[in-house]
Amino acid sequence: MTRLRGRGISAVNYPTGMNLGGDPSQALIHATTTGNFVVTLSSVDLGQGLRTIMTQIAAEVLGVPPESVIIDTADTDTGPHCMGTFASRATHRIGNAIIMAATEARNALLDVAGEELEVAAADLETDGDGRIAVKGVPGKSISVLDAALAAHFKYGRTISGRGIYLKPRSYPDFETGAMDPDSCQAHACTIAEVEVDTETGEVRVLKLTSAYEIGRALNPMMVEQQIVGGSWMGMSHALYETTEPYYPDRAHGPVDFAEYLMPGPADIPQYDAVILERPSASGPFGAKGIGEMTANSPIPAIANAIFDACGVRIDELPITPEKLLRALDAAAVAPRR
Amino acid sequence: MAFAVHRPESVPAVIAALAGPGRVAVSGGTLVIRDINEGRSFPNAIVSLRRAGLSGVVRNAETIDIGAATPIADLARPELAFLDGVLRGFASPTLRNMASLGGNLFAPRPYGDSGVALLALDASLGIAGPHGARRMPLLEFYAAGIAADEIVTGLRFALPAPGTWRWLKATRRALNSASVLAIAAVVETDSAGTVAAARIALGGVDAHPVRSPAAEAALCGRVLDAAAASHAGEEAAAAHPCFADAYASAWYRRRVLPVHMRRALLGI
Amino acid sequence: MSADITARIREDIFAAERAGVFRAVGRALPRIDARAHVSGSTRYYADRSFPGLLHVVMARSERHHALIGGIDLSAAEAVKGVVRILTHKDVPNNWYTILKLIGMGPDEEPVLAEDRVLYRGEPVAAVLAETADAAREAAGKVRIAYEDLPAVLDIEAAMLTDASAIKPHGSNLFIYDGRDHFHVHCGDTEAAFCEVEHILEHSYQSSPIEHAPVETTGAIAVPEPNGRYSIHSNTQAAFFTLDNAALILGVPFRHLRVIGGTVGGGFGGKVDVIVEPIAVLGAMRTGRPVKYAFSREEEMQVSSPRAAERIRIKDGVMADGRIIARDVRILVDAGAYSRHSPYGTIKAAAHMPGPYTVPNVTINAWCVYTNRTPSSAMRGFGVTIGDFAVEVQMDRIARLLGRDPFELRLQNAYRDGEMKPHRKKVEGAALVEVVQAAAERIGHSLPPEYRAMSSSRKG
Amino acid sequence: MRSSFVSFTLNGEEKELLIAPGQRLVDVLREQCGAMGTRNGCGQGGCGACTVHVDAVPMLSCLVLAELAEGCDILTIEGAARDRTLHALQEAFVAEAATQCGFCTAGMIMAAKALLDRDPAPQREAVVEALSGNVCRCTGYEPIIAAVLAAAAMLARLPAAAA
Repeated sequence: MTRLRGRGISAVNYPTGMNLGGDPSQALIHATTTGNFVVTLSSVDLGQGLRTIMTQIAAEVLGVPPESVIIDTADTDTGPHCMGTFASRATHRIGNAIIMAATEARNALLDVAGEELEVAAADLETDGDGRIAVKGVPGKSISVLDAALAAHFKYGRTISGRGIYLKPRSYPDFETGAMDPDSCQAHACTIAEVEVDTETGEVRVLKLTSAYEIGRALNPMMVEQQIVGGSWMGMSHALYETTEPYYPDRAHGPVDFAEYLMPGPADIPQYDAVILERPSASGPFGAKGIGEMTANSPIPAIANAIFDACGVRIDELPITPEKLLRALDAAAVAPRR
Repeated sequence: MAFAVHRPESVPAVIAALAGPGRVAVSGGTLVIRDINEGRSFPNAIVSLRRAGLSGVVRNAETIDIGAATPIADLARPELAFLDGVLRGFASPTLRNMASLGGNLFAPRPYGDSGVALLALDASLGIAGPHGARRMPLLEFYAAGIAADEIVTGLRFALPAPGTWRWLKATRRALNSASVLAIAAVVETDSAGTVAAARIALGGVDAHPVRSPAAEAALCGRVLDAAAASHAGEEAAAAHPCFADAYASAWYRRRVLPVHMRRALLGI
Repeated sequence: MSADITARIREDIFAAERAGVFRAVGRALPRIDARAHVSGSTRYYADRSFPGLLHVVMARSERHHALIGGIDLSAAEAVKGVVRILTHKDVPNNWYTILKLIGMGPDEEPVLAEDRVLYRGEPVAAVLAETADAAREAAGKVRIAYEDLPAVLDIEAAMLTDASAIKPHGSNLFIYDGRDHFHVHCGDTEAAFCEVEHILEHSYQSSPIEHAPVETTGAIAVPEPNGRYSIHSNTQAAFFTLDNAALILGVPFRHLRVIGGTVGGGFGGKVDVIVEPIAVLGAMRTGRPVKYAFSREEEMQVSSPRAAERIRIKDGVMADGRIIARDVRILVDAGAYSRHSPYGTIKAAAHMPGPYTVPNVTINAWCVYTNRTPSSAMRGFGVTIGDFAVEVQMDRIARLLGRDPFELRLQNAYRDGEMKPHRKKVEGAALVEVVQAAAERIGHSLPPEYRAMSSSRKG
Repeated sequence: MRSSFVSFTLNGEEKELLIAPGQRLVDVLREQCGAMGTRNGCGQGGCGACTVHVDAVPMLSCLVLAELAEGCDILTIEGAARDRTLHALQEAFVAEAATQCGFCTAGMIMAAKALLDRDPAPQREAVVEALSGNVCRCTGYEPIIAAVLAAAAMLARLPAAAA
């Protein structure tokens, strides 16, 4: 039995958003009588955690606890327009729309609080725990709940805000290709360690180590979810996945989760990652999109690690045991260059 | 379309319930119900074997009897410990609670690995039908099948002598994976290490699990070492057609058969 | 491992730029939907009951490319429980293209096939029945008469001038503003190739990949008062779905309402607007709620996959490791219809030459039609396969020159202020830093001059 | 063919339901019992999202005929929590960030619960095997494995009665 180990690296960038059609999203925010804030969207949470991130962004700007933020999405009768959840755009576009809406709502909240406390709104600060206080005057404060009640029942004012973010449309120059297709770039470097069974062509991925630069980790736990889940998907793309195993021949297309091969819990490598933050000028608190890119860098890292291990290159995805074994056989016949 | 579900409580009642067009016997349901879910099968009635007394394992003096409707998971027992590898390689634990040993004989390729093990064990089947009960070798079942109004009631085989059992399932992922190749063998060697007798069965090389006379002949009379085992694999690769599916091509199956034969027989 | 992630944020890198005091962002706040997920109380689109719900199962093409001689519905209609079978004649605006909302045309895909089919699995007739079992049985009994046409399954064969054209405009190439491919260039690639020490040219290929969300694509359309229809959907884009469905159905936009937002995995597979128009049409024709959900087999073989791509990269490299010319040819297998592929092809071109500054670059990208399942968006759209090609190519260059692969990337990494081939200035670059941080993480030591490199200055 | 009455216990509650012939258990649980936490992911027995316990044994409810559940004791994700207190597995899935889209989660927890009911202190390999029939496209499995191991540790610290 011959098992050879190898290490490969890759380095990638990934665009946040793709705006060839113009790319807006909106948010509406209003306070309830009791000082909770409803963020109304038509945006879709695919499972990446959009609702949680939008809660954190709204809470940060409003200066209230995340628990008092309610995300209401997605109903086109009530939610303002959103282009959709794709192209690693959601955090960037919707986050910026929420910042705009929340800023307006916060100003309305502070105006009411200022009148109640008989100070200028500009002299107030929020503590993020549900109170609004006069800067430098400990003890002189009002709760967000009381301010919201006063707005509704005493002043007859809304505490609300409207937000939109638009990445304007870019029209490519078809002569030169000049265009402005995206908002910012996130970055990653991945190192794969693999073991190749040279008798069967089977590859086992032992470890995937990555460094990701994503602008701002708005929720580090969810960033890690993307990195771990994406690393797995990248490994899956590299070694297993195809709807047409004999492409371009259409024979034997998989129809179930047995035939459509993906690594199971017994096939996963060790994952490790570090996070870098270089805030983007356009991102909410500097954040860039990380949803898609995490599946990309493992693929060439694994391909390069396989070459490092056994000296043959497979330039066709997925790198199946068959492709690798054919290449190893060919290399055994032809002297290595 | 809607179909009736019968739950007969004896084998004669099962046979009676199966009389008529479009009636299908079901034990675990993992094949038949899936086909119904996907619009490939439109039975008039399902006849469940679950309550027909066809489950269980009985150890006789020389042999083991296993009811056809026995779930794969129920085979995890001390007297069948040699089958642990077969069991662990069989789909997922959840599916093993449902799929039955008898039902697995009807699984289309590349599924049905338990049949590979049973072939190497030289198992025989109990069959029941309108004309009574009979026994048939598993080999014959794969060649000729049974009639639509018959059912498999049980399997019987002799326990292999200690140290003679070999099993390997080559898969694309570690667990819950159909086989690229399945290899089962009972290999008896004399004190000099020479193979005195061998039964070798293969999955992944033909339309259904098969015995490999070519591999058996290549092995008998030789000392069981890496060269002999690989040679047996080469003979098998030349003798069986193999096939392509979503997991592997026929070329790949043939190419790695000698490797896996060696690993199956010698563990290296 | 979730507990210690915050500790693995490298606060020392870009320390000044990332400084800030936050209360809610930057926290590893537990997901607000997690308790609903673990208790089973999360409600996806299908987790609502509607009395009288009808089920759609689609009868599909069994051929790669064929004329339809006729469709015989009689056996299907005879199946007990069948309520109605929709064909192209029922679809108000049968021809559409999903990117018409951003002006990328022409309308070139039928909702239901008319006189021909261009891929195996193309929808032909939609059976509505009282139960899913009845709809499946009836769909299997729709008899379609085919007259086979030559199928084009290989991208490069499809590009040949004598290839049989499967599209009405007479070629198998998507037309960008009068051109049969999308082009980007900077510098003078041809001249640069004459000056380099090494030229490396290699081709890379992928096959189609399925999104495989555990929840398949689906929608339930429900008639509401005042002529409106509610669409409970797992679309990734609620208004995009609403607008496209209204255009196909020829109804005022105000008549449709999309309700969704909670999706069992998307990965780009739920951006095409495929199930909603049929579900609403069924509800319009029967006055009953209608569910149309892909089976797992349909999800795998009929829903649009990540496109197969064939990418050839030709690099001109100097002995010191600088890449001074890169010529990239990208072929995107769109399958039988455009969907989002013309867009993904531009995205693929915009991404080249990867995160490196190469002074002379030529990129030509073709979006090619073949007789296979139309491809569309998937996680990493337009970039994933390009990254594979570029980064394997980088490894080849490092091997050729005997260079450390980290160092070669650091040397060529783009820096702030440099110009990409599509003439956008680089800002916020961080490739240098992630390569340094990754090397450090695995204990790979870099020479001082490489450790000192920075994205914000050259050197 | 007529509908028939089928009785079973669902999450400790006795049910008597009029069931059309040939119905699959997953559909009956979802549509007639309102137990929507059991998800229908493939209908092929391949994804595990519809995993429920039938007489304490995990099964794929998309492949079980409802009429064969007569007299059985069925547990779904809705019955995993007791008195509105989450099961240790459910707590651990939250704490270990083992959910993303959530569609596989109920099936994962039911498969894992069957393991812990039988083997309260499993090794990692046993957890991996127990989950091997359940597909997750989001998480990469590692957080799910970690959650099951964390739940086992949590249960070991609890008094037996509470477990």
